[in-house]
Amino acid sequence: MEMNSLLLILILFSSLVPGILILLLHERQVFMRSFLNLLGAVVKVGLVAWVFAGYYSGEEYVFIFGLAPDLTFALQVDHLGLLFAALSAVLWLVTTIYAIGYLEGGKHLRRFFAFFSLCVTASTGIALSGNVVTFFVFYEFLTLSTYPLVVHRGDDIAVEAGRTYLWYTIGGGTVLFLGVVGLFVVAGPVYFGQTEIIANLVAENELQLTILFFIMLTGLAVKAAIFPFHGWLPIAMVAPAPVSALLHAVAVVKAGAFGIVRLVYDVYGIDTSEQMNLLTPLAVFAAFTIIYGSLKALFQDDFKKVLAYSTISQLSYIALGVAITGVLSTTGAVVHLVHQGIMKITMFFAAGNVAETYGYKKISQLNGIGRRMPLTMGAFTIAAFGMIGLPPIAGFVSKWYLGLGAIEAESYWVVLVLLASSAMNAAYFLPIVYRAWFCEEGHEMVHRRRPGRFETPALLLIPVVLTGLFSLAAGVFAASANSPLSIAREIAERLYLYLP
Amino acid sequence: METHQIYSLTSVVLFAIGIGGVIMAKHFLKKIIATIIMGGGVFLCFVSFAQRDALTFADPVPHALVITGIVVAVTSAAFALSLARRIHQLTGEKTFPDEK
Amino acid sequence: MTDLPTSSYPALLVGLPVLMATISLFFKSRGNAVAGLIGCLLTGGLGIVSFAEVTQRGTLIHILGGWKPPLGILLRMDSLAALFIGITAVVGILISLYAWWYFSSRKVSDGKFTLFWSLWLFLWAGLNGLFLSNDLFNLYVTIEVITITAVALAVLSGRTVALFAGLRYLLAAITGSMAYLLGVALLYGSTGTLDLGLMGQALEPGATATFSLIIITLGLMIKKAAFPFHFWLPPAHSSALAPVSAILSALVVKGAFYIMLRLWTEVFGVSLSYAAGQLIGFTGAVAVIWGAWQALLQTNLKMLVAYSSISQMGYLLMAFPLLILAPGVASGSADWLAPAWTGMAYQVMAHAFAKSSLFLSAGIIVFALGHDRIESLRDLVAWKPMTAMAIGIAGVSLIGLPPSGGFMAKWMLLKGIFLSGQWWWAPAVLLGSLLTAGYVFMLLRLAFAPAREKIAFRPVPHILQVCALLLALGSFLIVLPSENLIQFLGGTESFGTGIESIMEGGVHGNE
Amino acid sequence: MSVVIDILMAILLIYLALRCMLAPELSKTIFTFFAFGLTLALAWIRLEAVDVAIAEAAIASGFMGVLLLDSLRDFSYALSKNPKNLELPENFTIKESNKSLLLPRLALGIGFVIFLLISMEATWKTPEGGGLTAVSEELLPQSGVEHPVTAVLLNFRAYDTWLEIGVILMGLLAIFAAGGVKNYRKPSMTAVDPLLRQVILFFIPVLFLFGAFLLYFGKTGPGGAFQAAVLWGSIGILFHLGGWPIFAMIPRKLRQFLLTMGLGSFLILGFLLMAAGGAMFEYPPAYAGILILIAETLAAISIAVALTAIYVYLTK
Repeated sequence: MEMNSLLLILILFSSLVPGILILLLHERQVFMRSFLNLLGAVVKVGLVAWVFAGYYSGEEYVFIFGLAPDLTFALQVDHLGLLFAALSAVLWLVTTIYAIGYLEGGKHLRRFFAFFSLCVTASTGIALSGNVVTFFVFYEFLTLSTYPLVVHRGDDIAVEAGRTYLWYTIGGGTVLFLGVVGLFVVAGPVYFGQTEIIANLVAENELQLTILFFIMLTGLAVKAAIFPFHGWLPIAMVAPAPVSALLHAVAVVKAGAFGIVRLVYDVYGIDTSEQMNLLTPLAVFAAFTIIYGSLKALFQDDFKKVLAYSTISQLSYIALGVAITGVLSTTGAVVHLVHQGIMKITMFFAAGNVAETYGYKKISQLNGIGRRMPLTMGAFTIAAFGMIGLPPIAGFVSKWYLGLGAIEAESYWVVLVLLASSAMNAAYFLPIVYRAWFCEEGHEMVHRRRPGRFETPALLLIPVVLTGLFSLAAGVFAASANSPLSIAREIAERLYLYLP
Repeated sequence: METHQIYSLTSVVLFAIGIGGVIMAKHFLKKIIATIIMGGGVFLCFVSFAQRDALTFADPVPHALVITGIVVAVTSAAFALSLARRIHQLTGEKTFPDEK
Repeated sequence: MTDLPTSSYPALLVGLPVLMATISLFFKSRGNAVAGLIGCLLTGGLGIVSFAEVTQRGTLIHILGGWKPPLGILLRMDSLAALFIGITAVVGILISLYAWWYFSSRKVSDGKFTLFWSLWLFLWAGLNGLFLSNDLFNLYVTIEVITITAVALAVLSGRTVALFAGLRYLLAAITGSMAYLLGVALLYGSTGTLDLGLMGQALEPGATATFSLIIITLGLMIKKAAFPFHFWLPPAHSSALAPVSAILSALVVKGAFYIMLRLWTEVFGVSLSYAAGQLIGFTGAVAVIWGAWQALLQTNLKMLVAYSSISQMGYLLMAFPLLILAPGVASGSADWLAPAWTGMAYQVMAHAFAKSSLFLSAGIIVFALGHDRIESLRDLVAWKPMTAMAIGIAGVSLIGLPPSGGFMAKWMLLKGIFLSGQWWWAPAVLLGSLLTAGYVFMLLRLAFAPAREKIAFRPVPHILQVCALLLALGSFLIVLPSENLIQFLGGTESFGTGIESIMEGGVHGNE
Repeated sequence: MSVVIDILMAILLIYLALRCMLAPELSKTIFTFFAFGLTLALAWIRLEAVDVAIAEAAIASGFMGVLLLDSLRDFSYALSKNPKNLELPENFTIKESNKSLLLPRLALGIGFVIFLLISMEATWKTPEGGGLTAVSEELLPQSGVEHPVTAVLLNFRAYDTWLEIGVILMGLLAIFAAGGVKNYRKPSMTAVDPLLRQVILFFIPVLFLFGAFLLYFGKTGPGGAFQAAVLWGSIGILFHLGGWPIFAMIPRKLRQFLLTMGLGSFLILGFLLMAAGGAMFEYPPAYAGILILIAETLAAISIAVALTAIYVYLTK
């Protein structure tokens, strides 16, 4: 096998193999387990960086394994996939550190870390998959590997939440399956980027292709938590903080959003989708979800629930950006895929730190916490300002591009939606920030856990600070080469290169 | 109407009676006997064709099949009988509980 | 057809297990088990070797007694037969290993359980004989061998429930065989041959052929527990001992299905109609949904798994309507035949692995707890992680999630469904998947849930769990060689009718 | 004239079958079943199937009849007074049959009639396939025996016959599995009518000789291994009826040997023939006759022992 194909497999194996090995370890082999996990995460980041560099110097990365005569397992690297893979790899490393600190001394950690690794394998696989079938395989694999993480606490609430989670995701997966097979039958094996296949078929099979588009969109919308399929996300917040952070900021929900991006840009093609009028319904649902999620978030007291509804709302920015045609909005959508991930994971880490250090899970308990945990809440504040869309933080960049895109496409109602959403973001995030920094402590704060030298254990602190800095950096250095924005811009320009 | 036709018509009637017996009869023994009657019908069908196809002697293949078939059918029936008797011995039941 | 390469493998595949079964009869308890296990390993090994031989040399035949059909009997090992024999071999070996430790650690091997080994070997011989047979009457004899030994195994546990279920099973099976045999009698009368290939050529459409088709299909549907004749299966499969349940559900029900497949594709071409295929497909679809729904309602693990068999076997029947071409369709243009065919083969394999794994896992739970109430699966992940994993993996294959064998099956089936334009089957496939997900995750949900009280369980030999897990993994591993397998399934030399014509042209409905 | 006989016989058969199924008492069912079996045997003779007639009379009617009679006695015991161990599966809900059964019965009846009509049409219209008479006639000289049925059974389709011998053994094992084996007690020399014992003693050599005759002449005329085996098997049964538990008197090893001998020797013969370069059961023409006779004899002994064993374990 060629070196380049091997690299792709190795990227997957860098988390798959540790996952399987951890499963074989003994529960008490803590050091070995953490070592394997970190090693895998570091190796993965290294490999992705290698491929990143190689791809930009013109190398091609493709791996193809034939399952059946026309059913192939294909991995390939393109800009979009690479961006998502890099996001997963980096955030996995950070989250692994966090999870080791967070779950220290808990039960069933072997299982947890094993499935954690498998889940990252799935998410990287989604990023690297080269055709629809492979994407579907990893998409379902992700569902399965996250289930044990959602029910990790093992009490009745967690198990019940797991059930809801499964009904949504398996249902969505089944619908997606139907669409994928249908697409396969109509169009044959579709590799991402081969938009001409569909374009050539439109004349004959317009009705079928339209139906299939919406079937697949429905399947993907479940994971992307687009209204009315968002119900599982707030409930799944019973999972431990690292799970909520990685899975519900990055892996699972992003898999859905990423899938929508792939479907529109790389399967149907932007011009075909436009021509068939497929995007208007998507835009409407996305816009509705943005408003709906923000509204729901306003009325939550549970810290993680606020974040969950905020996620629902923010994710639909991506869908909305996809649904509006134009270089600028596409840039905004793709870059938000990354920015939202970094910012939301920061917030989840922060929420997890507060809960882990002081046991506070409600917003009303957060009075004065900023003085106790300045670094944590500092990172949170950065992320929150980013979410609201204040410059120069990452969130501003994506919203700016989305807004410009909407104006470019003359969809002024979208601008209104964005403004309204930003206002509501401010309305539910600013009180938290205010409480944390400016309110007096209402009562004596008791440590749940000895923090050690810092405000909270170092393993919990470092990740949140890191991701907080990332959010800032992504905004500040947005204009530099190889920033998420510049890659997103490149992706967008390529997409529209051949368009009139 | 020739001999083989008479018997082949009879054979399906016997088969039908046997099927009816297996479904409708309640007592284990009756059900078992019904299977043998059913088998009798099937074998009669075979042999009637053997007689139809006779040259210097009747077609030997169906005869051989029927002998084999009888032995197999009787063995199955004996096994069913032993199950039925065992059930009766253990529980006193003579029928399936949902067919009383 | 008699000019195909001859080989001793087919005869050995039937003879060897019979020989070993006979030998094992001479020993008491321990020796019996040793002889039985050796017999199983040899038979399984032979099955695998002969499978490999067929992949090398193509279809093998064995003309018994040197008498060619129509007078004599011919054993034929083509790709389909080889596939079934291969699956039986792999699954059979693992079940045998499981049975060895299962019985030896129950400390009860002195009693009737010694009969397990000889009966299982005879059953295995019957299965091999059935897959190899190319003669309608010989098929009857082999299926009776299977019935008698299968029911005997099912009642080995000696529980009253098992006896009731066994008698019901036996009566249903005898009725089914007799119906089948009546059809055979009529077919023999109309064609003067019992050989599948010759009969396919000689059969003329007409009332007799149609009636034979109906009565044979009905008989076989009783034996394979197709809807609405499934009544006997759940109690019989759930009340048997664990290794026996696995054998019954993974292998035995496939026997009647295999005959049905053979006859529909090789003999009844002339009397099949589009409507007949639709009808069979419909019963399959109903079975898929109804069986899965019933499984959801069960409170006992083994009953759940048994109902799941009814559901999964329904998928096999759903491929039939795709194999029969509507009158106007030209042979070459039917590009859905290959997917439907391979989907069916994959469903057979995936179900054999997954279902045997589930029953073996259920056996482990019964072994440990003494009962199999689903509620007692609570906290299984903590106290029997390997078993929980086996259930999970096997369940995932049953649902048909990628990249399992079940996924391949459903993928191919759906592809065939869409290509043929018979889209109305798709909802049944998907609904079946969803319901299957429902009951599989009902189990897993409990497995992750905390125990209500402290569980007292008997220690279970590790190796039992390994066997169950290996079988579960098997349902995934079959995907790896799929390209070769699919090629193999379509590519061996055959007799003009049958598989080859399926891959090329399908069975043509008349009407 | 002969058509009239056939029609009468057909009507009698149908009548007996119906009567057998509809008789209110179990004993009547069983006695009618006897009559049915014998009538069927006569029908076989009318159809020139003497071998089948002997097999039917001996096995389906005779042997099965004995088992049924004994079962009748067993089922008539007042055991049902104290049902024990009634462990019903959970899904065995006993349905109350208060509601009217008329409709389902009507539907069943109509279905029955339709089935009958269709099946009769199908039989009536069966095309003449011609059977295999001509082929068997042509190949008979090479088979080593002169009687066509024996040739088919033991040469042309020896494989089926071999499996069938296996089925009998499996049936015996299955009866063990059903719970017979542990409860087997040696029959005691209970008070058996001395006259009966005399009759039995008289019949035993007759049966033996007749069986041997059938076996040997199966080569040339009706008869053969199965028929002989049933006669010899009935010797065993008679011994037990007379209070001589000969089956229990045979040493265990020998019993096992006798039981498996038929299946095993046939199989080993098949393997040897394969090792010699032929197919399974491919007899060299020169030795076909003698090989068949040996295999047949061993099989007959095995089947006889197996039938005795089935009787012994089943009736206990």
